[in-house]
Amino acid sequence: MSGEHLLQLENVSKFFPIGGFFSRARMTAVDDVSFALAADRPEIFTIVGESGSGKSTLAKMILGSEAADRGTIRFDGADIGDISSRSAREAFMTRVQPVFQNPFEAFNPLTRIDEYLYATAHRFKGAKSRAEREALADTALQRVGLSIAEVRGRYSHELSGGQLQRIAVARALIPEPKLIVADEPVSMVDASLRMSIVNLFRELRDTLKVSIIYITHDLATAYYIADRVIIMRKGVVVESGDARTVLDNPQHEYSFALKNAVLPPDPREASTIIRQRRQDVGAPVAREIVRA
Amino acid sequence: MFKILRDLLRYNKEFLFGTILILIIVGLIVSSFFSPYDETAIYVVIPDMPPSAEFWFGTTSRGQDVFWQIGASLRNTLLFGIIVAVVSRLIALVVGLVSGYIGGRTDQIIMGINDTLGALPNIPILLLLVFVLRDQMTWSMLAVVAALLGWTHDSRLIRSVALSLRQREFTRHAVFSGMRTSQILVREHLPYVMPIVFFTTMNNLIWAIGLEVTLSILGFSDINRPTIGGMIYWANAHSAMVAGIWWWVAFPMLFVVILFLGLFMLAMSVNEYIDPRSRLARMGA
Amino acid sequence: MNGFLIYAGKRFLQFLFVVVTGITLAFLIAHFSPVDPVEQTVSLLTSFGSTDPQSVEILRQSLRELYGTGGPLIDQYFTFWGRVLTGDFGPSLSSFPTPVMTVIGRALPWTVGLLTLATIIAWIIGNLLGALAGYFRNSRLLKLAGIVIMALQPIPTYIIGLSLVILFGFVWPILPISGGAQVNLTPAFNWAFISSVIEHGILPALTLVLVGIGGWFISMRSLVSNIITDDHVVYAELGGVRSSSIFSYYVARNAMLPQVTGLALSLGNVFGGAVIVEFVFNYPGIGKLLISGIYSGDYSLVLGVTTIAIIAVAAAVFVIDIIYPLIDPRVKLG
Amino acid sequence: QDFIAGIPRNETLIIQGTPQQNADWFNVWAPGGGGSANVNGLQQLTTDTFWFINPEGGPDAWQNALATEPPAYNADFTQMTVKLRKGIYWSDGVEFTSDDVAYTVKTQIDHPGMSWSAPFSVNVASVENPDPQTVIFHLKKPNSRFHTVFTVRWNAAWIMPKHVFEKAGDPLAFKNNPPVSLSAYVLQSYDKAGNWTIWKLRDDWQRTSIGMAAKEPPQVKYVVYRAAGNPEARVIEQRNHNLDVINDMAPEGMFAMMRDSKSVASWLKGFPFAHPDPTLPSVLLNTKKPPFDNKDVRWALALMIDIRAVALGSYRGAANLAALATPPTGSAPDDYYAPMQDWLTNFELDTGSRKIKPYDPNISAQIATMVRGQWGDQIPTDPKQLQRTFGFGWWKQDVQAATELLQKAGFKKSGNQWLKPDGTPFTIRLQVEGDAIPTLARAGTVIAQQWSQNGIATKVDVAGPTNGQRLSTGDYEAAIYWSIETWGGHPDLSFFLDSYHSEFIKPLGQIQPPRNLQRWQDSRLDQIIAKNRSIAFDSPDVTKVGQDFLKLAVEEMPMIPLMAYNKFAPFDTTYWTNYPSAENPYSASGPNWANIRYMVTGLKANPDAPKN
Amino acid sequence: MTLVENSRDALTIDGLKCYYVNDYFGVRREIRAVDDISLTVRKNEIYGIAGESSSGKTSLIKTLAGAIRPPMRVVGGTVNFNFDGKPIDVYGEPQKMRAARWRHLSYIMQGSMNVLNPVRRVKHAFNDFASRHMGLDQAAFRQRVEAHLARLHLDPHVLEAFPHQLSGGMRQRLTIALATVCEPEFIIADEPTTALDVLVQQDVLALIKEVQTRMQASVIFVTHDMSVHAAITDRLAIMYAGRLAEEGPTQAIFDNPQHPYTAHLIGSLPRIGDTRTRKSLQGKPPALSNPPSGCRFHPRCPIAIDRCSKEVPVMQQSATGGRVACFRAGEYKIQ
Ligand SMILES: Nc1ncnc2c1ncn2[C@@H]1O[C@H](COP(=O)(O)OP(=O)(O)OP(=O)(O)O)[C@@H](O)[C@H]1O
Ligand SMILES: Nc1ncnc2c1ncn2[C@@H]1O[C@H](COP(=O)(O)OP(=O)(O)OP(=O)(O)O)[C@@H](O)[C@H]1O
Ligand SMILES: [Mg+2]
Ligand SMILES: [Mg+2]
Ligand code: NI
Repeated sequence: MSGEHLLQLENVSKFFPIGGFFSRARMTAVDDVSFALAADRPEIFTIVGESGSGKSTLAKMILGSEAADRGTIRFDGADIGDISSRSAREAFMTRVQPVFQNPFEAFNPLTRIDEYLYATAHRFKGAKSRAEREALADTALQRVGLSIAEVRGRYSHELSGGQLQRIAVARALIPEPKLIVADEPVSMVDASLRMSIVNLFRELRDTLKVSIIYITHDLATAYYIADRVIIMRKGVVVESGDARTVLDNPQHEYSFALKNAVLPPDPREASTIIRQRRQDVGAPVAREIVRA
Repeated sequence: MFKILRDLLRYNKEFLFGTILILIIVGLIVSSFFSPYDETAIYVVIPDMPPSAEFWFGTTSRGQDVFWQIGASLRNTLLFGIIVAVVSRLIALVVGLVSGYIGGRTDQIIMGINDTLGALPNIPILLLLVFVLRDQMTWSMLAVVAALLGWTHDSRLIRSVALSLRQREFTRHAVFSGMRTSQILVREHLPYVMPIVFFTTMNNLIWAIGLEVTLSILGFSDINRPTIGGMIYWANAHSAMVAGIWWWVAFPMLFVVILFLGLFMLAMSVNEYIDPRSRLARMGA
Repeated sequence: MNGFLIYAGKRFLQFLFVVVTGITLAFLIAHFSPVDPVEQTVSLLTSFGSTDPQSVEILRQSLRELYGTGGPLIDQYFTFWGRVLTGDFGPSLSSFPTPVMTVIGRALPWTVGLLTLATIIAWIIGNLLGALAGYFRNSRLLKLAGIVIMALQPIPTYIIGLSLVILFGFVWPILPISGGAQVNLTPAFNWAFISSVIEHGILPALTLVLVGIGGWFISMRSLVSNIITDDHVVYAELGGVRSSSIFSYYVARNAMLPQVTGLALSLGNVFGGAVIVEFVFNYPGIGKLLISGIYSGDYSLVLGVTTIAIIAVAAAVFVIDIIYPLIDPRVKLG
Repeated sequence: QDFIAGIPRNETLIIQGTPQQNADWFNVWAPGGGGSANVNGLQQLTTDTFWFINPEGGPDAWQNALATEPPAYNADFTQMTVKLRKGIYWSDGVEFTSDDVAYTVKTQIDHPGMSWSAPFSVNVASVENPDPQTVIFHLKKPNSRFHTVFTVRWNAAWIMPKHVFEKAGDPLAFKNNPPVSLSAYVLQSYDKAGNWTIWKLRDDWQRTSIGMAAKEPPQVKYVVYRAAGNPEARVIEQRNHNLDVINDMAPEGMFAMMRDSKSVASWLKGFPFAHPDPTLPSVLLNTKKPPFDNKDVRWALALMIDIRAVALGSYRGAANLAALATPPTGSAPDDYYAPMQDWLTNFELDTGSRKIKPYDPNISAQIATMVRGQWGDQIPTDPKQLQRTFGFGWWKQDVQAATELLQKAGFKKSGNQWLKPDGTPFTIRLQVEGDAIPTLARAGTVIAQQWSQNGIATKVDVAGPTNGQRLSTGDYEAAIYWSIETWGGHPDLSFFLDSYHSEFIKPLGQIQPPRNLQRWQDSRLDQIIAKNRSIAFDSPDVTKVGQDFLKLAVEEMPMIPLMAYNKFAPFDTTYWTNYPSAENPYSASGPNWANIRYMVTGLKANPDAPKN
Repeated sequence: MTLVENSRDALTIDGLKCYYVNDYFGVRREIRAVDDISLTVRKNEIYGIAGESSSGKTSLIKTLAGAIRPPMRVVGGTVNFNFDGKPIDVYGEPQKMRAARWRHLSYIMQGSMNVLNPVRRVKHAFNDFASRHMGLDQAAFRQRVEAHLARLHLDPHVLEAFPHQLSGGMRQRLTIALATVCEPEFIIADEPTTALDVLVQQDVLALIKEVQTRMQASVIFVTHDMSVHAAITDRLAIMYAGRLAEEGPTQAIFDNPQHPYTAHLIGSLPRIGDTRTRKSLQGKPPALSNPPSGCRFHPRCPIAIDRCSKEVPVMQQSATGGRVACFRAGEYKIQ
């Protein structure tokens, strides 16, 4: 059964302690989430949802960098909690690659950006010589609209947010993984480039048979490329299914609200929505600000 | 490399001053190899001469030229200090980074050992070891023992930084980039603790030299070997401070101070070089 | 289960481990010392008098019995632990039969008082100046202060102490240079005694402070210069937050955390005494006691002092481990 | 703030003491005072026993204290009778009698571990006190020197207060706080932290042996023993007039004091100012370790030394040289040095290829000339005077002769390095104590340098507190230390000589009883010792026997005597005058000597002292 | 400056050039992130800036906010604010600028999840940044802050949390709250809503709009999300490779983009329900260290002519009431 799945989550939950040091209270960041990606049918699996709903936490668990408190996560049939040996871990990493949410955090400010690319090329693609590594890195960078020349020798604070995100995506491509877990990979990229990256995902899926878990707030791109979607709120999956179906016709009230909240790229419509929203929220705090 | 140096010298006043100060010390140490006198020989010049054209820094009550003595003493003391500092730094780094990065049980065991060594009071343990080992307790052995006692605090510091680095996203990113643990420790985490390494090296060097002096004052050093502590010991044995032979103590101290000011400035500027953020900040400033 | 209790329990086990191994190490090293307490007493009793070899031999035998220094190491080790657990380290061999605890008890308040105060003062000044110097990098005054501090730091304690002695004892004789309090003053809780203790403590404390500031200064300075490039500091500056607030809550406070650990450890170290300072100022402290214990082969005394010192340091580590998560919210229990 | 609270400075004498590790321990009869015992005034000011010898010599060197007359032995030295003074009282008003003496001896015999328990149990069969003023000791075997147990040079067996100890329980665990005094001072107060102890003149000071001996009432009302810190601090304290008596300091410090301060007095008025102690720093050679078992090697080492450099290096020339194995102090110059000059000058040494006369009688004069440049008039010109300050003569450095001696012993020279007969390099580790006795460490480095220059690579080893033990277990090759101390004020050499007997020599590794640290063994030596044991302490033959010993020691050179232990002890005259000096050697002056009581009671208040 | 009292302009930028100049340790690199930009922002308007990733938006904004740190350097031009009729030259009067911060001008940095002090509870940030400008007592201030947070769907208890306990979106909302709570008359926001879900985003936008309207404030709003621009900005500027490509009323730009890059950008926007494949622009964004000659867009421009590679087009009045820097303005149409 599980052999057919590339990735399988069964009743996964994650808790975090909250409150003071001595308190026993905990909050449920991810609550009983199950889904599976088929091994033979690569897909773009989108997770959308409220901010703080546990999307990143879920991603971290899939990547094995947080342990699930409950439930199991299997990759290629093996429980990822059991990956402990170095070679197993390495094998896992060649097949699963992440793109982290915050590009400013994802790169060590004291390390040159290209190091990450070279290391990946070296370790997962066996690139020995410097030239080989650069070539691999460059190919990957070209796909996201960058080149090794622009990246070489630079540090993260020297690059724009979008550049960093694109580099992160490019890096994840190098090992040619089976699964990419991309946590808001294009949040800081302009619409045009965003399309090219999203197109790239699609192309990866179609040509290289890579599955992609795509976490985003951008429902429009989700709609554009996703095969399946789950919508999360407060750690719980409130709705899941075929992306187009769900987004065209959301069933859960939250999904519905979410979809309706998407601003259209049209000033007239969009500003009306915002105006409406202002009225819904109610009159502003009717108090003059006394300035100090 | 040369360009880096040139730029450092050009843009960084501290680096320039530091270099000059260190060059003074290096010059003195190098010159000690060309000393006209055997460095251990006594009564080779007229004792108790104040600083003059002939004896720049005066002569000691033991008939030694303070200038040449300082050269040799700095060399020996620094050698001792550097061995202590380097060995203990290596241990502190490895232990701190590994313990912090790996965490869990390994961390607990390593920290247990670390804390045990850290809790042992240094001076008495050293003195007792000097007694126990006696003839085997050469200065190099002493350096090793001191190094073994001198890393615990710093490794804890490094570990605490490493612990927080472990949680950072870029560490996970590095793991998924295929960097090996050693690479992560060296390339990703080491630069972060470099400032710590720098200042703890300085502190450690100072500690080591202080230790040497303390042992000398308590009468436990090899009095045949000229060292800074040895100079103080002998000055003491001749009551130099009350007898008015101030130059016997003042000049060695002056050069110790020069040495550390130089190191301090170099450490500051190199530190900034290592951190690309402040490196750039400097340039505009 | 309460996570904190598990955490604290683990730490406590670690504390016990440190204490037990540390003391065992100290026990072994002390016992391998070639200085024989009996011989030291013998030579003390005989070195100046006419010494009849036969009598010396007899004296040696009787002292050996009296001190009970014979017996296999392992027995002594267990006896020793028995004593440690009851807080009694047996009789001092160099002050036989006065209990080690009595001897230590006399010296401890002096050292601990002096060192605690000096450590805290040095810590405050060093960190304050270091943080200021790291934050206001371009201030000339602070640069100068930095240079003075860095120039003072490598000078051996002994030389600083001696210079102070000469300066304030001779050149400008305004302060007492030796002892813990005025001669012929009985300890009492009155102003005469307290002021005398303070007066006698000034120079030793000053020495310790001068020597101690540097380390804190340099580490704080470097911690701060790391932190000021952090986003949250930059943002606070852009937010027009008062410099004083930025300095204290954004910069100093964040850099302070490792320094708190350092302070705790230094305070733990207080129980080891400050040999050189006590030596220079003839301060009636634990460091001198320890050295004389070592010299006279009085391993009961040496072990008494080291045991206290080890427990103190280990306890400091333990306490800091326990409270660290409270002061640094980022630390995870684990 | 005044330096001392509550007592008038001009009635107070402040003496350098040591920090008391166990400050409230006042029982001198048990070893409980800690490593620093005996230098807080307790034994110096409150104890008493039968006799004192003034180490400075002179006709009055023998002083009867509790006894009224010298010891009376029977013919075969198996019984000693002591007559006690009448009218002596303990400070608590109890009269001192022969009961106290008998109690002292018995108690100590009953309690091994007490300070004088051993000599009593070895010697005393029984004590008899037929009346309060008479004590008769019955000895286990003949001993012509038994009285020395009760004769103070530095200290001696002190008499215990029977009425106190009787009630005290275990005398080994008894603190004796406050101590009842048998001498002129009583405890006033002390520092629990051990930095000072204050003693006060007894109101009934006349009822003590010292009071009875005093011609005038003692003027020092209070004596403060205080730990005054390190040498620099001591100098400063004295210059601030907070320390009247300093025990010892580096020569340079002393010279600086004499140069800068008007109020300082010293033993010698001019250079070198020092007081020669009756101890004899020498190069001890471990005669049980080859090649030091070879007399030719020992002599070669002696002849490689240029004593002038040693004198300059250790004492800045202020050394009192000793070629003989007895310190040239007290009565020794008259008893031994002067009479033996001719013998020394004519002494011949066979180097294997020729005979040489190594002694140079002028060497002290040469040193005097060397330092005259700096000290000018202060250096005496009168030869007699010179001999008293710089010593008589010493061995002339003679590298050639040393070479011949080594060759005779089978050594070979390769380059500038001597090889032992077995072909290994001849190297020496020269042990010094180091910190507590810096002048000897200084001498050691000079000698090491000279030996090294002459082909014997020598390293100086600082032994610190392990010094004593390494010396006594024979764990050394050569060392600078003393194995000879004398009464100073009496020609009898038994003080150390008796212990040189071969019956006491232990194999290397085992602990050798004090004194014969070089483990010198010689049947001729045994004969000399036997001779000395058989004659009375005051017999005129004592000097004769002593000379025989000295001659033998020159021939054998088991240790290379260097000089007297010169002590630099400045006195502050701001408040007190009439300190003992070479001109007026009425008392020993060292603060740790029990004999200092004669100085304390002999001081005169300085009329010009500041009033307070 | 010749700023008239009560001018309608809240911010005037004139010929601003801001480069990253790297000449250290042997490497020389000059990145012209902001190259000769002039624009004005009026009172009571929301001025959007969009543009290609790494086109210099953040750099421009940092310059305006006076947040430049080496190696960034203002090479030429001026930036003048007009707060309450009081002109402030950002780089001429650092003192005044300092005083104006948060009272008149607040700034939301890009990557604003990292700007909170990791070891202090969130509430302290509010105290530090805002409380002294508001003259309220503690309790009232707290109440006010809580009310403000509520509008961003943040529970009051986040004030007691440490930053690391909050999700990225929560932190971002907090920074927005922080920047708006004093209701300053000028707000600069750099991608403040990237980590927010659309629901929350709406509220944030509503809030910003609300504050802006009430205070008649000016806002500069940078985002890649054109829908956001559509929703709240009054005017929109499009940047490309360190320069302004186009500027105009938002509606006009969406309806009738003049610059071919703008046209392309608008054209590539996806919509839910629309699955047509969208082509992204050919080629890659130019490297600012070595930008193309002439019009910087010309290598990728589908309608480029010879002149484009030789002459630098200047900003000119456009047909739709804005300004545009293109020789063939208005000629490119999205298919
Ligand atoms: N280390 C942690 N300690 C305590 N709580 C945490 C921790 N990490 C995350 N959380 C909490 O878990 C919840 C889920 O966080 P997560 O980062 O997964 O959200 P998200 O869905 O990725 O949100 P966003 O879209 O804003 O990034 C949040 O409420 C957050 O506060
Ligand atoms: N500190 C720096 N040193 C050198 N170059 C820098 C530095 N910061 C930014 N840059 C460069 O300046 C250019 C403009 O960057 P900026 O951050 O302004 O872009 P942006 O328009 O905000 O992009 P994004 O939308 O991706 O955030 C980029 O090419 C970037 O690499
Ligand atoms: Mg997230
Ligand atoms: Mg940006
Ligand atoms: Ni003596």
